[in-house]
Amino acid sequence: MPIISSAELQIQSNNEFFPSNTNVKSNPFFKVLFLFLCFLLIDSPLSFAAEDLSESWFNPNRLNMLIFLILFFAVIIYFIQRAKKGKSLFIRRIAGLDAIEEAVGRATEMGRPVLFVPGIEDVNQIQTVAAMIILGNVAKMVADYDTPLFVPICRPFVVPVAEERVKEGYAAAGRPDAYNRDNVRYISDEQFAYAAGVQGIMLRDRPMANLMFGSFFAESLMLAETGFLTGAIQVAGTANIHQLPFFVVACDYTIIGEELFATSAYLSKEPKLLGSLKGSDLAKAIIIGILALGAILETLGITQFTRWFFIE
Amino acid sequence: MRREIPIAICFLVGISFILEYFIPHEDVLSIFETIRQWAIIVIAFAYVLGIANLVRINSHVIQRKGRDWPYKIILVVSLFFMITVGIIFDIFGIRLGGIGEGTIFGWVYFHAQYPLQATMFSLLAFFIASAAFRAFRIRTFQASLLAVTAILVMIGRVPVGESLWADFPDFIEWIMNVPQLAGKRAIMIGAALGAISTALKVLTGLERTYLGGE
Amino acid sequence: MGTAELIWNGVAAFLVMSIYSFLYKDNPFYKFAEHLVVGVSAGYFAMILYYNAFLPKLINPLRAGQYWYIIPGILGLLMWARFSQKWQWLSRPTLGFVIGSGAGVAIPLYLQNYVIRQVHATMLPIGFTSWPLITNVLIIIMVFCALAYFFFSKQHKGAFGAAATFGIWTLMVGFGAGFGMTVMGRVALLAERVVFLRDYFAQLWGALF
Amino acid sequence: MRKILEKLESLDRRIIFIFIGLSIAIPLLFPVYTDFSVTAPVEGFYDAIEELSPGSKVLVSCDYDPGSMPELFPMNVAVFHHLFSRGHKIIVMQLWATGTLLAERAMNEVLQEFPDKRYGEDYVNLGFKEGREVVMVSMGTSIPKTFPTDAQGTKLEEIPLMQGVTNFDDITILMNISGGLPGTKEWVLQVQSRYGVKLGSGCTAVSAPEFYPYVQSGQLVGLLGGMKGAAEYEKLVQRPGTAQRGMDAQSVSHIVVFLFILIGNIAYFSVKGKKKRLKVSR
Repeated sequence: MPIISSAELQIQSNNEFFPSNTNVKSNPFFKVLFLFLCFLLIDSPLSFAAEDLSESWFNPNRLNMLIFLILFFAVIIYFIQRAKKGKSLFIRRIAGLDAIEEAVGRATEMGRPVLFVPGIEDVNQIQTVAAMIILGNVAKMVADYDTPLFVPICRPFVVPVAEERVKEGYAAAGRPDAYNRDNVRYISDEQFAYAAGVQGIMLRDRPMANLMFGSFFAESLMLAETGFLTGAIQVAGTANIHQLPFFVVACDYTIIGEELFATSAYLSKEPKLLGSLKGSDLAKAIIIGILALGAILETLGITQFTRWFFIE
Repeated sequence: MRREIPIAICFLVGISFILEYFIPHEDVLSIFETIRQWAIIVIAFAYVLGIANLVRINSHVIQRKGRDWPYKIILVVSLFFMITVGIIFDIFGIRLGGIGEGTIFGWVYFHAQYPLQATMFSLLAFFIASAAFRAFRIRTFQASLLAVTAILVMIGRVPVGESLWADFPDFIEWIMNVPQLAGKRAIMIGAALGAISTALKVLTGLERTYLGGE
Repeated sequence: MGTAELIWNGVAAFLVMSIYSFLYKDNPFYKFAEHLVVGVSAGYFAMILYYNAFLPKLINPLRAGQYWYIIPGILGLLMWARFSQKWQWLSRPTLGFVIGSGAGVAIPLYLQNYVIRQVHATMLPIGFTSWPLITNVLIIIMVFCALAYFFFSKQHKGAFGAAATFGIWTLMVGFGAGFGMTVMGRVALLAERVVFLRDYFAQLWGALF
Repeated sequence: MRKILEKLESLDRRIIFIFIGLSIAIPLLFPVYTDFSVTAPVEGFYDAIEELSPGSKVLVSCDYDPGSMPELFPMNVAVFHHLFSRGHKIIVMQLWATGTLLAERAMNEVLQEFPDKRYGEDYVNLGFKEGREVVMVSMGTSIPKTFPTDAQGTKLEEIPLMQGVTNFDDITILMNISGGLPGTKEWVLQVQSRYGVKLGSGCTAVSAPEFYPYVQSGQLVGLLGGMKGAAEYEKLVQRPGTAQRGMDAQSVSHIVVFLFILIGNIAYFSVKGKKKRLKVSR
């Protein structure tokens, strides 16, 4: 069953700000970039003098950060508003979504459980929040079939959030009765005790689909290898760069870095939130522009531009 | 109201932490230090939920005599044993109570928990080998890039690599400092933008799924 | 070494072997060790939080008359509303507080360290006259292409697709390097365990004969 | 022949496990000591300590646990040894509760070689402080306020070594032995970037790649990555320890892993055409 319904409608091939057929003047991408670059060619006012700031109310050395932060926020909010107004935004389909669907589909087909591991960090870590958003949708997919969805948890604070998400997912699929509270299990705060507990579930409950999303550390390979041993289809996603190699090696599909957040934006209840992906794309486009310009200016020995990006 | 107040709190706390980043005033810093401490306290309270969840689920299994129930008894007993010797003994002033070296808690830590933990961790030495054996096949171009770099770095890092080719360590440094660094930077930049926009949506209440249904 | 120490180390050695028995297959020894480590570590963390968070950060300040610490106390207690079906919505303000503080702290730091700082470090002088300059060109191209891979607004087709493909190659080389770098650390962990077992059996041998 | 190759292609992982176990156990029992060179980040770490004028106050934060001990403990010992041998003063602290015991153990090991070093004059242990980044930032304001007493409960003003130490300005260099979080990343973000203090790091091999950018950007003066880093450093300070001994086991086990990958590929190409289950990437 599809996990994306309304969001899918937004996907039409209308290009927003990329220069395929648009004229340069009316394109917001070029406008913003142009203004921004003009502004940055002024010499940076940041002095980084070692003065005592313990009595002042603004850190002047972080002026650049403030500007970048406001700009980025504005871009994100602008695109979300645009999406809300019903402007269609083109977002390519993220392959990771198909992988999740396929894994869950196979498990439900065979009547085997689904395992969702939301990482080992607390709910104040953004990756865990993203994992929780994905979890709700996985619950929705599983609800129609009488296969259990196991959610082992490492931090107590994640338990209530996960319980709510799973319950909600089941309710959204019209199967609130199928929700089993005992399947959202707190295991241990200790990394390897947690890994041992999850391995236990893999070995004895034999889930057919292992979905691992969130912030992982050394336990990543332990889980992925044990999952492989039990023959499960594994889809993993994390923004923790140091663990990506292990997921890439041992899982069937790996969602890398930003794709994790993109996947969660896709799966959010509000399809309009996909607008944030557009915002983040615009930011990346600007960053590429800045990098190119910065490298050229640096080569010519002009450093005032680069200095805008210096942080004490 | 049941949603608006939490979202308002989330927004206010979040925005003030962002502002704090720009304010170097020492009074502000000390206020925020206190608030950070609060988060630790709140998390400590939530731990009771975790213990309750653990005990509830495992005692269900024990009651129903479900699969592996004798092991669940071990789990629950060891949990309460640690709490008893660590906190209850200490409160009632019983000898060897409390935590630290020379207490029952300390012994169990050093002779059960630590070895168990370290051994679990060391399983990775085996897993990394079996994963390498299985995955590093020259199947596609991408897979080969992955495999070849992994093998080169692996061999170049150990003394034997250096005896094969004197410049091996320099070559490894180059891999780490050029392609590895570039790839990592791109992931970092992208992931940070994604994380910030997700965080912003959460703060502004645009993304509120974490609060659960009504 | 005393008998007590020998016995305690024996317990540790037994647990180590129990975990390794998993490498052959799942068995009662491993199950025992697994459940023991979960139980003991859950109790361990309860203690750590009690002694390092609850006592010094809540009880002691309250005793010292810093009554504003009642706020986190209340926020914490609200979490316990989760025990009741009817009142569990009361836990949401706490959730809002924790998530809000996490997000608020993360936003400027992520922007500073993962975006701006990385951008600054990548703005390198380029050229084709010396090896370091060529290396800089390579770094910049690789960062560009890997970033292109993360574009969601455009299908990976044509020239853009080629850039994204080169980007994924860069990522793969990076992942391979990360994997290769890690083997050593993992081997070190096993080496430490081997040394522990070796020392224990040497002691046991010495004590018995 | 084909049958053998097919078998090898999907070799039982337990056979790999046995070989890995042996390849590590045997060299540990019979070490040979093969030679190796020193990489730049390790050199940087070593030079940063060499360049200090004798008697400098160095803060060492031991933020690791028994889990990362195999890699980090040898570094910790070597760092203490190096600092003492150059006549520096050591201020030890921990942001990990589990680090206290390990730091003490490392200090005791080194003190056997420097019996004339006095507690309170040549070294001091501030102990563990809960609060992660909060502790780091608050040390920037005031170290005596953050750590009112040392690990044994002695007031800081009564300790000679701590006289005149108010914040990071009075620390010549900060050495962080980092097993994870909070660790080097947090020290860089919270302390190095805010207060500009010189920072060196010893970390696990896993996190080393993550910290390389910091070395490149100059935020870290040097980096010891994992057992290899520790071994190189041990070589520089001329004090062979556990890390150097472990290098043989490392060499042999790496070769074994390499051989298995080779066998896997040979077998794979010989019996090619069979349906593959695993896709490494898209």
